[in-house]
Parts: sequence; C-alpha cells; structure tokens
Amino acid sequence: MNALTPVPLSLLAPEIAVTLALAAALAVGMKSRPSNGLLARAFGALGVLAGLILFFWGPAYSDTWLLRSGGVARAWQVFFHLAALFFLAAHEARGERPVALLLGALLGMDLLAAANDLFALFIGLELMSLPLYLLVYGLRPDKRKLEAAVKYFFTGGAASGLFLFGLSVWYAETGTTALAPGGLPSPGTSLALALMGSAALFKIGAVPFHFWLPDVYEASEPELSAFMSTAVKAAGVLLLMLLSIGHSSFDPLGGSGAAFPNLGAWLPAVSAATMTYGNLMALRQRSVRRLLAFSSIAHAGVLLAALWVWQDGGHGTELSTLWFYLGAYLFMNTGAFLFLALSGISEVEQLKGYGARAPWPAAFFALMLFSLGGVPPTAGFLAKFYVIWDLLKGSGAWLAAAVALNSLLGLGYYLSLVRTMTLDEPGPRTPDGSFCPSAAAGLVLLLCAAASLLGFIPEAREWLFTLLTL
Amino acid sequence: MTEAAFLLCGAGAVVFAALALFQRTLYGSALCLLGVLLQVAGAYFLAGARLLGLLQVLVYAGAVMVLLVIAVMSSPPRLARPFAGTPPAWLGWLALLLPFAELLAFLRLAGPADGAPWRWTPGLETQTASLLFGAYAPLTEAVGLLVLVASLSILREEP
Amino acid sequence: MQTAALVLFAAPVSALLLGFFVFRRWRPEKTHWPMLLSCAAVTAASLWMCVRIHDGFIPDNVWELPVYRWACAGSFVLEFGLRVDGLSAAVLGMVSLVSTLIHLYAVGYMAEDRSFNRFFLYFHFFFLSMVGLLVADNYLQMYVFWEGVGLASFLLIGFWYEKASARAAAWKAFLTNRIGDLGFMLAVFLLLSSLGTVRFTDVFARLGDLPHGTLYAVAFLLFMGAAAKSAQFPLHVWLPDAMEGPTPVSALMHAATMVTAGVFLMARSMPLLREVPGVLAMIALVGLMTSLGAAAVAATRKDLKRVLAYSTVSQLGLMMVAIGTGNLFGAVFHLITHGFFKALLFLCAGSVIHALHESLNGAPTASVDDAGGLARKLPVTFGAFLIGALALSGIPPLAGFFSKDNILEGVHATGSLGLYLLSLLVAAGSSVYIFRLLFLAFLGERPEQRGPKAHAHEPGFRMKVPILALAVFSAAAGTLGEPLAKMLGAAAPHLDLSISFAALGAAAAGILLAWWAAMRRPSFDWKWRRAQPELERILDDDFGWQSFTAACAGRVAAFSRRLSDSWEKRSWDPFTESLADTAVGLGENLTLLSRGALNEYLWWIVVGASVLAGAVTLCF
Amino acid sequence: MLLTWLWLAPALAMIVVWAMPSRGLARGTALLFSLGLFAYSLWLLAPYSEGLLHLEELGVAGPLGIRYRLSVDGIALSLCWLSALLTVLSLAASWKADVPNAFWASFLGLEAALMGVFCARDLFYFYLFWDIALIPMFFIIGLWGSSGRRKASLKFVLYTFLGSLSLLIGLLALVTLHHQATGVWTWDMSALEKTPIAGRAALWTYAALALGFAVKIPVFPLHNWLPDAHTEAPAAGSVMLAGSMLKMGLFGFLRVLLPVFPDLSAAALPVLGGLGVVNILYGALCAMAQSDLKRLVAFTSVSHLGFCLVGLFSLTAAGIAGASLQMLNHGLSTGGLFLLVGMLYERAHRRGLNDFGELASRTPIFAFFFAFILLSSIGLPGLNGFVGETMCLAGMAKASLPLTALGLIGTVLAAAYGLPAFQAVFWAPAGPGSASPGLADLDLRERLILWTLVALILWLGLYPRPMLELLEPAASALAQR
Amino acid sequence: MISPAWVWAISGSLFILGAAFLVLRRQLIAMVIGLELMINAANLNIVYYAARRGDAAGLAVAFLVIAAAAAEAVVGLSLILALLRSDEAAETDRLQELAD
Repeated sequence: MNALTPVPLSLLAPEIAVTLALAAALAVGMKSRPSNGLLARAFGALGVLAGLILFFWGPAYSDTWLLRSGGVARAWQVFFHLAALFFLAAHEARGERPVALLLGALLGMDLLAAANDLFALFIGLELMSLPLYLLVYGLRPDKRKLEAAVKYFFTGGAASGLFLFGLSVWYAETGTTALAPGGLPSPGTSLALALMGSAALFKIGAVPFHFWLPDVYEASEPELSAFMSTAVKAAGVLLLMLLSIGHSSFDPLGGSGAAFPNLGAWLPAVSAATMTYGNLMALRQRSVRRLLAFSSIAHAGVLLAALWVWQDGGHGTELSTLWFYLGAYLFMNTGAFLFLALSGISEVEQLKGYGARAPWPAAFFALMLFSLGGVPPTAGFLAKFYVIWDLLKGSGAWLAAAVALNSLLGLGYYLSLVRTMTLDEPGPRTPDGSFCPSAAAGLVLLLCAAASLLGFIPEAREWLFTLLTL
Repeated sequence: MTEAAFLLCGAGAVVFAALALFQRTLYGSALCLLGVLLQVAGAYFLAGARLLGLLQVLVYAGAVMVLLVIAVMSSPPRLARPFAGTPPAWLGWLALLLPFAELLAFLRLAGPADGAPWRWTPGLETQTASLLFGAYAPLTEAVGLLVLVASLSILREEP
Repeated sequence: MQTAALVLFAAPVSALLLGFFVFRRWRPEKTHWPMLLSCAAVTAASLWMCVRIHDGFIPDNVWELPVYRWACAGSFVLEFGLRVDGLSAAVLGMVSLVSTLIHLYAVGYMAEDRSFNRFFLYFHFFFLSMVGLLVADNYLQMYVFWEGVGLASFLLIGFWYEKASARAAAWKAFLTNRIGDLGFMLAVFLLLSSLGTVRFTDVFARLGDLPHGTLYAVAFLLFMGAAAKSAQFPLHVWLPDAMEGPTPVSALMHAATMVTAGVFLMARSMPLLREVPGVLAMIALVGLMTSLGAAAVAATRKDLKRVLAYSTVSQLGLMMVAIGTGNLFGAVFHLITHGFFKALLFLCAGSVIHALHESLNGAPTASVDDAGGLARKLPVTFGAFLIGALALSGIPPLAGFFSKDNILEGVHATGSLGLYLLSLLVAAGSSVYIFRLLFLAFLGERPEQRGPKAHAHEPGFRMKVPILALAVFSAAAGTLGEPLAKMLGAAAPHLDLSISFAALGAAAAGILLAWWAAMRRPSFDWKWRRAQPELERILDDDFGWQSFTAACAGRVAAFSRRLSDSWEKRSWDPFTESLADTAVGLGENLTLLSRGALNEYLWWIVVGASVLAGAVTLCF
Repeated sequence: MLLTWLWLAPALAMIVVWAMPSRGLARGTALLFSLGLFAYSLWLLAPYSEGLLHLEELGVAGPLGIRYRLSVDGIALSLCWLSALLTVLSLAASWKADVPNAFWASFLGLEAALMGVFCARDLFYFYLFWDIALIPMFFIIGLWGSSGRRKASLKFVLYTFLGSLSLLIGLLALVTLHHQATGVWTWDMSALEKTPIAGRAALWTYAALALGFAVKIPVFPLHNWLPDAHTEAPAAGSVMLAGSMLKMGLFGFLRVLLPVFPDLSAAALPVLGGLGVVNILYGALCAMAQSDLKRLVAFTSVSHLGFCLVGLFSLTAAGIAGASLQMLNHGLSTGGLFLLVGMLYERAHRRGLNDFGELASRTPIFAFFFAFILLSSIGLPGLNGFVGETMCLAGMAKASLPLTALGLIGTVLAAAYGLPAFQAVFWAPAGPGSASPGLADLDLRERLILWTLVALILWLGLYPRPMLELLEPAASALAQR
Repeated sequence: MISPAWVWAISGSLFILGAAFLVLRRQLIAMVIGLELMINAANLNIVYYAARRGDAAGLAVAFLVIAAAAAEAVVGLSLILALLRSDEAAETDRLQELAD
C-alpha cells in the first residue's frame, strides 16, 4: 500500500454524512430560536441514520493504509450509531451544542472503528473524548457537572497522554505507527502496548482506572450516562481488541494475532477485580445513578472476561459473544438510564413505592434491572450465559465462577431496587406517576423492552452476528 | 555533535520541567513551562524538523501560553500550597518512583533498538506536508474537527 | 370364608362411615348402634371362621385370599391379602368377642360424655385396626394396621384431652410405639431387601435363603416392635400411663386390641423365631424380667387401674416367656384366657370408678384409698372381680389355671430350673397383687380409706351384662385348650400334675400372703410404705426406668432446641445472612480507596499503568 | 403443541388476568383458568402411552445445539398434575383475599414456569424455566407476605439464585464436556444420556449440578432460606413453594444427574444419600423445637424431602418410584398443612403453637382436617406419606442398611414433632390471651378444598398402584442405568 | 554516536514529571501544564526517531499532535475558567462533592 495514496472519499461517505449533519446543527445554532434543539436533533438524527445506511451501502470490506471500512469495523460503527441515535432521541436540551458535540464524539468513534493505524486511533480517541468532556459539562452547568467534567478531563487527559507516549514508544521501536508490528514483539512494543492498553482500560472503566466513572455518571444527564456507558465502553473494548490484534488487515473472524502476548496473564485478574469491585461498591449506593455507574463497572469486568476469551481464541464464537453482550447491554442500560431521565428519579429513596404510583414505568425499569442482573429470560441472562459458556470452553473455569458469583452480587442490588420500588410504601420524596416520553424516546423504550426479552431465543447471538457481518 | 546538542536541549527541558513542578506560584510554573516548550522547539530544530519547531513556538509558546496566562490571571491571587494533600505526598512520590525505576530498569535490561545512524533527509518537510494533505488528509480533517469541537467550549452558555 | 372375611372389614368400615357421616350430624347419641351391630357381625364371622378351621374344612388350616396389588415398582411388589389360619382365627374370635362386650359396656359407661360419637368412632377404629392386623397376610400389611392401633390408642388415651396428663400419656404411648415400630419396619426392609417379599407364607418357606445374621437381625427387630406394643421392658413405659383414657379403653387395650398385638406378632413369626434360638432365649429372659419387675411394682400400687396395668405387663411377660420357650400354644392360650379375665377385671374396675365417681372428681381412675368395703355396695362387681382374680391367679378350674399351667410346663420342659422357679415366682406374684387389690378395695375397711358414698350403686344393665358374660368366659375358657390346640395344630395339652400342684401352691401362697399383708397386717400398706418414700418413689418409677426414659426424651428435646436455637437460629442462619452484610461491608471498606479526590484518581492511573507496564515488560 | 400449551396457556392467562378491569374478574378468571388447565393436564393421560408423552420439537438445533424440545414421562406428568392442582387449590384458598390482579397473575406465571421445568427436554429451556420461576415467587413473597417479607423475599431469591448459578455452570460444563467427548453440541437430555462422561472434570460438573439442585430441595446445610421464605410467604405462596417448587430440585436430580452420571451417582450415594438422612433428622429435630406453626411445617418439609433424596440415591426402581411418589405426597400433605395454617392465620392473624388451644372442640371440622393431613405428613400407614417413605427406605435398604435405619429414626421424630404440635393447638386448654375464642370453623369453600386433598391422600395411601404404574417405567429406566 | 537510550531517558523523565504534576499538584492550571509536558515528551520521542529515520509520517504525526494538544488545552482551560467564574478556586481539594 503506497503511503501517499489518499483514502478514496467514497469510503468516507458515512463519516461525511455525519460531518455534514454536524455542520447543519451548528448552522442551525447561528440564530437563536426556541426550536433550535429540536431542529438540530432532527438534523443530527438524519445524519446518523444516513451514516448507518451508507455503511451498508459501501463495499463489504476495504482496507487502505490508514482506514478500513466494512467488515468488522462496520459492526462497531453500527453499534456507535445506534447509541448516538438513542441519545438524540432522549436528549431534550434546547440548544444545538449538545448535538454538535455528540456528532463530534460519534465521528471519533467511527474513526476508532475504522482505524488501521495507531495514530488514527489516537485522533479518534481524542475526537471522541474532547466533546464528551464538554457534554458532561453540559448546557446549563451546575457545580456538580463542572466538577465531574473537570475530573473527567484530567483523568482522560492522563489517559490520552499515556496512549500518546505508548504510541511514541511503539513508533520508536517499530518505525511505523501502523498496527502491523512487522517483526517479533519486543520489550519495547510490550511497554507501548501496556501504556496504550491502560488508556483503553480507562475508557472501559476497569479497575484501577475507573475512579472518574461514578462521579461522571452521577453528575451528567442520564441519557449521556447511557451513551457513555455503552458507546464509550464499547470503544474502549474495541481499542483493546485492536491493540491485542495488531494486524493491519485484521479480520477477527479469521483468527486472532498475538501482538499483546501477555494479555492472557493479566486480563483475567483485571476482569475479576473490576466486576467484584463494581458490584461491591454498587451494593451500598444510595443514588440510583451512581449505583448504575458501579454496575456498569461490573459489566465492564464481564466484558473484559469475554474479551479475554476472544483473545484466547480458537472457539469461533467469542467475537459474537462480545458483540451480543455489548448489544444487550446497550439496550438494557439505555433503558435503565432513560427511565431515570424520564421519571426524574436519582435517589434510591425516591423509588419507594414507585410501582404503585406508576406501574408500567416501574415494570419497565424492573425488566431492565432483571436484564442487567442476568435473570432469564432476558437478554442480559443470555449475554452472561454466552460469556460463561465461552469461559468454560477454554481454561477460564475460575473466571466463569467469578462471573457467576458476581452476577449473584449484582442481583442483590438490582433486586433490592425492584423491592424498593414494589414492596415499600410511597415516601414523601417519591415522584408522582407522570412519565411522558416523547415519541422518539417512547420508541427507544419499546425497543429496549423488546430487546431485553430476547432470552427465549438461544441463537440470538448467531442472529446478531449474521446481521452485523452481512 | 548535533545529536549532543539535541540531547542537551532535551536535558534542559527536563530541568525546566522539574523546576516547574516545584514552583509555588502558577506564574512560576507557567514560565518554566515556557522554558520547556522552547527547549523542545530547539530540539526539533536540531533534529531537522524546523517547521515543526516553528509550529511548536507558535502554537505552544504563543497560543497555549496565552490561554494559560489568561487562566492564571483569572485565578484569585493568593499564595497556596502547591501540592495536594490527598494522596499524601510521600505516597505520590512513591508512585512516581515506580515508573522511574521501571524506566531505568527498562533502559538497562532491554534498551531501545539501536537502529540506523542519525541521518539527514532532504525534503523531509515537503514530504511531510504532502503527506498531511494526501494520505493523512482524513486525519488532518479530523484534527480540524477536533479544534472545531474544542472551540465549542468557548461558546457562552445561554442565559 | 370369603363372605366372613368380607364381613370382617365391611362391617366396621361401614359402621365407621355411618357413624362419621350420618350419626355425627344427626343422632350422635345413637352412634353406638352401628358399632354394636358391626361388632356382632364380626364376632359371628370370626367365630364361624374358628369353627370352620377347627372342623378342618380348610386345607392345611390356612386360608389365604390375595386382595389387590398395593404397590409395585420394578422387582418391588407388595400385595395385600387376607390370611386366616388357626392362630388368627382363634385370636380373632377372642378379640371380637371381648370387644363386643366392651363396646356394650362402653355404651353405659360413656353415656353421659358429650363426645359420645367421637368416642365410638375412635373405639371402633381401634377394633377395626386390630381385626385388620390379625388377618393380614404379610408383615407390611400387618404394620399398616399395627400403626392404626397405635393411632387409635393415641386418640383414646388422650380422649379427655383437657387434662395435661392425658395428653402426655397419649403422646408417650404413640412415641414409644413408634420406637418399636422402627424395629418392625427395619425388619420389614431387611426381609424386603433380602427376600423381596414379606408375605408370611413366602417368608417362612424361604427362611433357608436368609443368611444367619439377617435372620437374627430380623427376629430381634421384630421383637423390638412386639416389645413396644406388648409393653415389654424396656419399652413398657407407656402402658401404666395409658390409664388416662376412659376405662373401657383400658379394658380394650389390655385385653383385646393393643397389647395382644405384640404377642400375636411373635406368635405369627414363630416359624422364623424357631430358627434363631439365641433370640428366643433373649425373648424368654426379657419376658421373665418384665414379668417379675411388673409383678413387684403391681404388688405395691394403690391405684386400681395401675395395678391392673402392671398385671398386664406381667402377664404379657409370661406370654413372652412362653414364646421364648417355643411354646406357641401356651402363649396363644394364655393370650386368650388373659383377654377374658383381664377385660373382666378392668370392667369391674370401671364399675368401681363409676360407683365412686362422685368422690373422684372426674379422675379416670381410683385408688384403694378412695375405695374400701366395696363388696357390700357392689356385690355383683365383687363377685365378678373375684372370679377374674381367681382366674388370674391360676386357681382351677378357672381359665387362667390351664393356660398358665401350660406355660409353666413349657418352661419346665426346657430343663432350666432357674427359669422355672422364677416363672413360679411370677405365678405367685400375680396372685399376691391381684388379691391384695381385691382385699383392699372390696373388703378392707380401714379408717384411712374414704370408702364409697352411701348411694354408690352397681352399674346399670348395659354394664352389668358384659361383666357377667366375661365372668362366665373367664371361668370357662379353660376348656378352650383342646380346640385351640387343634386349630394351631399343636399337641393337645395335658396336665402334668406335679407342675400343676406347684403352680397351685404358688398361687395359694400368694393369696395367703396378700391376705396377710392386706388384712392381717395392714401396717404394710398404711404405715410401712409411707415410711419409705424413697422405696415408694423407686417403685413408682419402675425402678428408675421411667425417669430415665423421661430424661432421654428431655435430652432429645433439649438437643433439638439447641440445634434450632443455638445452631440454626443463632449461628448458621445469621452466618449465611452475614455474608450479604460482609459484601456490603467490603464495599464500605473499598470506599477508602477513593475519597473523591482528583489527585488520588490520577495516582491510581499512574500506579495502574506502571504496574501494568512493569508486569508486561518484565514478564516478556 | 399438546405440551406447549401446558406452559404457554398459563403464561397467556397471566397477561389476560393482569389486564382484567376489576379484581373480582381477575380472581374468577384465574381460578377458572387454573381449573381448566388442571383438567387439561389430566386429559394428557389420554395421549400418553409407553412411558413417554410426545416429543415436541420446534425448529432445528442451531450451532449451539439448543432446540425447543418438550416431553413428559410419568414422573414429569405427575408433577405437572401436582402443580396444576396446587395452583387451583391455592387460588381457591386465597379467594377472600383482597389483592390486586397481579396476585392472581403471579400464580399463573409461576405455574407456567413450573410446567416448563417439568416438561423441558432441552437443558437450556429447562434452565430458563427454572430461573423464571423465581420471579413470580419473589413478588408473591414480597408483596403479599407477612411482616418479614421484605427480607425474606430477597433472601429467597438470592439464596436460590446461588444454586441456579451453580446449576448453570454445571449445565454448561456438561454440554462442553459432551462436546469434547463426541464433537457434537447438544443440549438434548436424551442425547446427553447416551455418552457417559468421566474424569475429574465430570466430578466437578457433577458437584456443580448437585449443588444447584441441592439448594432448591433444599439439602442441609443449604436449607436455611426455606424456613424464612415459608414463614413469610402468604399461605398460597407457601403451598406452591413447598408443593411444587421444591420438587424442581429433586426433579433435576432425577432428570439430569441420575441419567447422565449413573456411575458418579452410585458413588455419591454415601454423600447425597447421607445428606438425605441428615435432612430427615435435622428437619425433624428442628421442627420439634419450633413454636411457629408455619415454621414447623417448613422444617417438616426439609425432613420429608430428605426421604425423597434417600429414595433417589438408592438407585433402585422402588426407591426412585417411591421418591417420585413422595414428591407428590409431600405436595399434597405439606401443601395441605400450609393451607390449613393459612386458614388459621386468616382468622386469628396469629400462628404460634401456644396462641391457640381447645380448637378440637371449638372448630372440630378444622381439627379433623388438620389431624388427617398431619397424620399423612408424619407417615401414618394407610395414608399417602407412608407409601412414599416406605418405598424410599425400602429402596435404600438394598443399597445401605445403616442409612435406612437412620432414616427410619425420622419417622419416630415425626411423631415427636407432629403430635405435640397438634396437642398444643387442638387439645391443650386455651390460655389467657389465646386466639381460640370466637374462631369460626371452616366454610364450604375451604372444606371443598380440603376434601379434595383428603380424597387424594386416601387414594394414594390405600391404592397407590395406578400412580406407581405411571411412575414406574421412568423409575425402572433410571434404576437400570 | 550517542545511544538513543539517552533520548528515552529524557522523554521518559519528561513524561513522568508531567505525571508528577497530575499526581502532586493541586492547582488545576498546573495540572494542565503537566498534561502538556506529557504530550511534549511523547512528541520529542516521535520527532527524534522520525528525524533519525527520515520518516515523513512521523513528522506528520508530530504536527497533528501539536494541534490536538492545543485543542485539549483549550478544553481544559475553558473548564478551569468556568470553575473560576463560578467563584471557586481552581484547585483539586475543592472538587470533592462527588464521592462515595
């Protein structure tokens, strides 16, 4: 591949569509109108949707020096676009700025998925992170949001720094920033990968890089937390996958590489620590948002376990397991956060007796919680089921046991939320039953509910995989 | 010889950085940072990346420093402890000792691959420019977007 | 035969159903009619069976009828059926006859009780269970009715459940019987697992297939069951307390339905027991020991029914001695005669209680202190009691003489002089205690005795008839020896004069001793015993055994409380629950890692990345 | 579709009942529906033949080897009957409760899950239904239980979920081991039975599965979720919990462990049979010390299920058939006892042993039913409990005499806990502050419910052969493995 | 010829010093300085090797990194300014409201 060959523009059509939407949103904001937000969201959703369609319009697989399109990348991009759509459907701010920022972050993610090159990865990472710092800050900031944004910025900046330094080491060692190491792995490349891997773990929210996460999720808008807990986490997983594959023409369907040979040694430990920590911390939370934040840390641990099996390789189903887990998590966690956004609940206290005030929203939330807890017949159960199965197929029996025990811990707090909602008498702080989602948000709720009931279909993972690799 | 000068510039940068760390005032730290940035720019010059050195001076010593100065000036003029209490300082130093020790161990045990000799490549910067607007164009664009997005932070929030 | 067998079940079952569904609601005070009719029908049927068997109409003296397959799984098959042979027919005849009379008696005795209907339901159920037990054709079926007997005894002993003592006695009876049943069931399981069948015919035919150890175990375990039902040491503890029930219940239990079941089981298993002389010897010894001990206790009790109860224990011991000496005929013969005269004695005691009931404050039993000089007030009862006492003592020509004599002959035939002498002692002892009771209650007129009220009177007609009938049977049952022997296929009994005279002498000596102690030197009962509270206590305690078993039961109860409180409620349950708290507590401790300080977050990132980098690079 | 309806119909009915406009309508519909389903489940005997009813399959097995497969053998069919019957009875028993639609719907949901468990032939669906059953029970305990329900509901779900997770790992390991041995992915029970698996991994798998099932039964020392759950659940909930849900664990042993690991099961006899005996004795001893009627009955449950375990692990046709029968018996008698205690609680709002007295004369009908069902529960011959216990122990006698003897001690202890409790409530004089005065006797509805039970108890006690003939083919097949 | 190990030592030290700012300093502005130091350390490495190998791609990377770093600084400093404007000192120990 000639280094000087420019990437054909046609391959970038989806990204261009999103960029245009970004521009349109900004253009909307030139004049101050009350309908700015809605208009911008409409443009944004249009762009994201157009991008989604264009992904499938383009070639099934193409690989240039810097960027790829189609293939596995597309699956991730579809995921990111869905998460963005959910955010746009749920977010009801007035201005156009959040839309523009979100589209920026989405572009970063798209770039991340398509990147064939470490530097492209870095730019994708930055483009994803910077708008998020500002999104957390929010349109009408309060002290807590500002604090969260500052914390996020500095920890995220440190992570970027680590990534960049890792990149420089990689470049020093191999003479290229391409993901293909070209030659045997050396201590230098290992060091580089460890530094870059730390940045990925930071995005995933793995122990001990997770401390920013609960603060940020607690302070920011619930729909933003939903976006971050799904898309950003997925981006982190993707980053880690790319690092461990390290192959320019990588097609994980065909097998895995070994650029990060020691992933096997430490990833299970990090995974177990992460899920245990997340669950133990979640058990004692009084704020629902913070609780869900810690729960997302716990889920990150399970994701890492799935990632480890995938990297361990050889069983042919691991990537689909990972995707299914992410997919199920996208729906159930979005649903849970969306419930918080629409009902205006943030403290566990406020949930008391909510089931009596608003049975249907409460039932919806309970469904999401059961799904997060991994109780059949929900998609969350199926996701854990696949992960444990894959772990047992390999040599990860102890990690499988850890995942199982952790889902018990998890059920402990999910279920006590359900209990608070249904068993307790309504308290003075329980909001009334008003719960009126917009049409778009209602659609998302329905989607989440429907997707969470997938547990009856044991082959759902295979279906999803076929769908994503059309 | 140039190589030695490069190293000297680098060492200067490290010295300035260390100085910056221990400055009690933000003002002092910012000045020291300027020193670091200039030293690094000098190193770029010496490495033959003159355009890059220039950019370093313009962007960093120019734009970023301006921002820093504005921020420093906006903060209330009071003399405060430079170091945070949590975690305790000794724990913080301990944590920093770890990567230092690792760095030394790494250099001693593994060391970087000792590749080709220092080599001047004429036309490198032209190549760089064509690359930036050729194959790297999407990335350049992305960085442009990045700057655009960053600029959104300057927007005033609505009243 | 088939019709008769049908009557055996159909009559009591339909009587019970009628009593439960019809009479209970509509005419509770008439409940006894279906029961009496059913008793009569069963008696007729069983007597007819006796005749058929005695007259040799039944080949081999065994008539069997498979009824239905109860349960089956794989090779495990259990059939229910009927088996009527000489043994069961004879016992059945006695049981139904005595039961009928006691039913009749109970009509009068319970007439004023407000739970008249309930009483007869239980009472008849008792009877039904006993009948079923007698005609069962296999061990498991026998066990089914065996437990029915136990349940009925529980309900009836606790019939007057307002009293704590009645409740406790009922429970004690059931529990003790269950302990014995444990042995019975284990024997059943042993037979099932080694032979695959529990049918008497099959088991006895295939005894040779059983290993010797199994045979011993089965025999021993069966005896364990029998010991509980027939109140043999060490499982006899429930019987004295069982006096808490109404007197007809005691009569039925002691004469016909309950305690005979154990002896019957032993008699039934005789072919099996004969294979294991060791167990036989043990049975004889246990029987003798029980017999002696019970006689000693009986000779010193003051409570009418209690004396009679211990006398039953003692007589049952004698029957066990007969079993132990392989004397099947003697055991069954004594069982039958004992059934008659013990029922008679109890019914008389019932009459006494009935006569005294005003001074008893509703207590179901009476002490000799309450009685005294009853002979004048209750001449008929006294006469009947005298007949019963003579029969029990073994004075010819009354029933007890023949059966007891036969047992003693059997013992003598074993050649063990000690056993023989001790058995003679038992015979003497039985006349001591029963005549002591007779003298004290009916003839004694000590100032310490309260005596009957002026208007105390004989019971009514319905109670007198059974007493008189039983008196006749007690007097004449000795003649049943010959036909019984024919039915059992045993050699006809003959009197060995030397042994007869020895027995007679022992009995006479016993009566004299009783007369001397109760009438001539009453200081024994009224002074000396009171001066020896320690001895009194020991005797009351069955030589310490009662309190020992109570202590054991207390231990188990305490253990269960400890298990439930200290372990389950205070240790294990809190421990499992504390696991949840531990998890929450761990989360509490984990918060120490971060207190919301940004520098700390960054510190962790630096440390994490360093550790990761170090690990990866060094592990490389 | 014959069997599919068995779980699908109550699941749909659950939604219908939920959506009913009024409470009364919901109640009526639910009862009617459960009655219909019971009739339907009885009718299933018609197409049933040769020990197995209808393999129902849907689609083809995908790459995971999972396929929707239902079928019932005699044992499963009898458990379906039991679940359907108990649902009817518990709904009828709660007739007077003023509860929202969700109450009635929960029971139908529970019924659906139970039917699914008993019918599933594919381990995936087996597990799916297994876990789904937890959710309605969580709400039944949590929403309509007594004062301690908040804690008890969570304890119940978490404790049993621990078992479920162990079960899940065990099932996955089993399927994976089977794949390693044969190269085929399958979750089909009948296929898994064909390839014996041995070795260390098999042992771990066995342990995981056994743990999963044991929690549900529950086996000592994992039993202590049960007393709390029973005590706090509403009467109808206790009935379903004891009557049907606990059977899931035993059914699991029977369906999965015994056929797939015959050798390991034989080797596990001392452990699991021993635990069965411990269950018998421990449950009985603890029951002796209880002063709360419901708690007492809960501990008797522990004891009774010990007999089932003993029967199962005798690995003889008699023992297994006896254990299956004992499952039914336990459902009837313990279910009946819970119903009775519930009726008492409904009237007096108390259920301490010493809160009552003299009930035998005050409420004779109630006393009769209580005595009858209690006697069935403590294994009086002629009633159903005896048949089951006898067959279990008779089976065990072939395998291990000491265990049989120890198990028999449980029958003695049964008398030691059952009768004093009966005496305290029904015979003892009512003390001051007793709840006895003014208690109304049973009404016609309650009597009808209890007569049903009494009739079945008598039938199974006196003439169990038809039922045993239904259970026997499956039991013999298991015993021969 | 001087060993490249020296370059590594310098860039590594610079990077660790940057991290030291983040871990130790309490003024947010100083922490921004730390971030810049980290980025510069990486860039120094890249430029050294790019120059040594005559690799235009490395230089292009360095170019874009400078721009990205500037963008990051903009965002960071804007957040700090927002903090300062809401009458707060821009110091870490004032940011402990969100905590467990």
